[in-house]
Amino acid sequence: MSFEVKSPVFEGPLDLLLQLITSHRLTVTDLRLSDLVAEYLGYLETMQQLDLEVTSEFLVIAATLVQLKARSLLPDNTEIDLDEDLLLSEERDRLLSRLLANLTFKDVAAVFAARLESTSLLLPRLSGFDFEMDPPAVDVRIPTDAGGLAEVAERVLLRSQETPDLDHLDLELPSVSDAIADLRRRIDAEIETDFARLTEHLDRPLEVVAYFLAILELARWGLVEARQDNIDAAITLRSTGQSAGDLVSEWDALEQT
Amino acid sequence: MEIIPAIESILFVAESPVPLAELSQVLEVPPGEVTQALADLGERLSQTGSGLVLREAGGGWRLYTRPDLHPFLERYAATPSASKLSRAALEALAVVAYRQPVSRGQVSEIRGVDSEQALRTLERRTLIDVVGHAAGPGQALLYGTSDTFLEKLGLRSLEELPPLADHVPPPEIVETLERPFRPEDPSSDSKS
Amino acid sequence: MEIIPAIESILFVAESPVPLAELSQVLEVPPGEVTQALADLGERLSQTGSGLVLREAGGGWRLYTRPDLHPFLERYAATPSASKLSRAALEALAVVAYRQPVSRGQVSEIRGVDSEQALRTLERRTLIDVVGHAAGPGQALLYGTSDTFLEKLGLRSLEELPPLADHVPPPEIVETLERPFRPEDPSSDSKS
Repeated sequence: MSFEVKSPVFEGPLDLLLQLITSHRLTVTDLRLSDLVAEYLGYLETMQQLDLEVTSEFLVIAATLVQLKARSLLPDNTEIDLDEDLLLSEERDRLLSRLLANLTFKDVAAVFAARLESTSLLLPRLSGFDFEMDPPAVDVRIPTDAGGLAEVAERVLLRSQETPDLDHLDLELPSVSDAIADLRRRIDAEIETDFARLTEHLDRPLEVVAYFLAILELARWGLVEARQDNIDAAITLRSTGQSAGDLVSEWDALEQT
Repeated sequence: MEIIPAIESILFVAESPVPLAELSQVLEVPPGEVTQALADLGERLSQTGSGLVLREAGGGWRLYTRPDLHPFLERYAATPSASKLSRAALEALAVVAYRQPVSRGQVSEIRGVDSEQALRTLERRTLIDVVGHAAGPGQALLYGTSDTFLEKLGLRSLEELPPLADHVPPPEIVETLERPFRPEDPSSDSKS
Repeated sequence: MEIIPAIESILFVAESPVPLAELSQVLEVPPGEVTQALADLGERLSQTGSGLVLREAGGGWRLYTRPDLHPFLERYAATPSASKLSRAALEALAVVAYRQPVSRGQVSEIRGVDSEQALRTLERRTLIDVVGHAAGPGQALLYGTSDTFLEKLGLRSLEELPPLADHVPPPEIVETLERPFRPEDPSSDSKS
């Protein structure tokens, strides 16, 4: 079995089933259960963990599919246990309605993504009152009491301790080209800055890696000078003031494939 | 007739959308007049080629920079763009939006995959919030969407979410979904 | 001729006065043209009866609210929407309260999102103060809660903060998170 990372990576058995159906690779009669299992095991490998909840769900779905397949292979005049048949069709309907619900929410998610993207271009002002002399005494209201504050602290601190975010599994890798473009703008504007400051808005380690690769690339082009006095020191960066013209990064080509 | 500039100055300093009722209260002017003044302000901003726009979302009114000027603001270093939400997080957000209050287990059930990470990401971005506890033994946390969610989606209130029925796949897709499960399907009869 | 609205939008989001040279650099326009555009912007604001004024101060240009409108702002400051802390600010406050003295980087790391804005809001509202500097190269500012904070929560001292549950990670573990984005936890990364 290969470790190839597929794009888009499916998420769980329901998603896998959807993808198999919509890519016309699955009808119940010619269903190759081994395909389904192989893909699913591959998925588990990429997760590097066995999620029991998801696995048992996968087994239920697989069992339903196998039964449906068995049923479809029986000659029409075979005697069938009606109760069993009814159960099976209930199971089938349940699976179908879940697939439908899943598709529905995927559609909503796409609409949300588009909306969030368009509103991300609108920036509000965040610096509050602007009186130079005597800003009004804002009567701050902490919307909870001491006990409530402790609860918030507990939630946040527990969240910080939990397993690393696996979100990157279902996202394309962060783009080094985008990071280069972003860095060029910002290093130019700030004249001198450091790596931590340039990456502090990033959520995911992989994004930071992309920015680090971008810095290496910029240094290679001679657009940026990077310095680190010792291994614990901040990586300071300054623009060399050279104009880049239309340098094209190898990352552009790489990331387009 | 100082209502319009007064509104403008309030929205300038506000750190979240300001409800109409509060503007009306602060200015001691009936809501109807405030609505008119807001319309006039929006009109003036767009007619004079201002770099700002006025929007109603997330329960109130707020000033924003014009979307087409975003490239300049990106170059002005103070505005790193937040990274995009993952597909998993977006799907979980969709489920929370339409099924709130909803527990992690319910979200996972609907999505067919454990959604703890996705919900945590949404909570960090303050798009969702814990809104209560389920009755029953586990007392599972229940999630709902926040005002930030409404503002970021450009919605005045949850009622403005399009009906879920609008998102149900069209009949052709439903047909495709059903086909593999129909043993009596003529197309698969002709197999061998 | 998009320079004027571009300048307006930059000054709108800016946290402090923006020097002419910076505007010129960001807009890629010679300083002379920026000066002209600033004059035009100031002119437009005053001619259209805007609630904002443009002024040069503190080594740069900035938008301010018109001083004669400040009484409205005083009244707005007392409204619920102006005085309520956002969810992000509340989370940051909880982290500062229980982990002080704590740097911005640590708060961001614990919350999992950049918390600069949230801390700035808390500082402006005098709920937190800078209480020192971290040792080490960056000398990061360290924050702690203020007397106002205690007063608002009705506490006599920090010792009166309710204890956190036993399963919450103690500060020592959180300390090790200080370096941003360390490699993932070794226990979960055995395969690579």
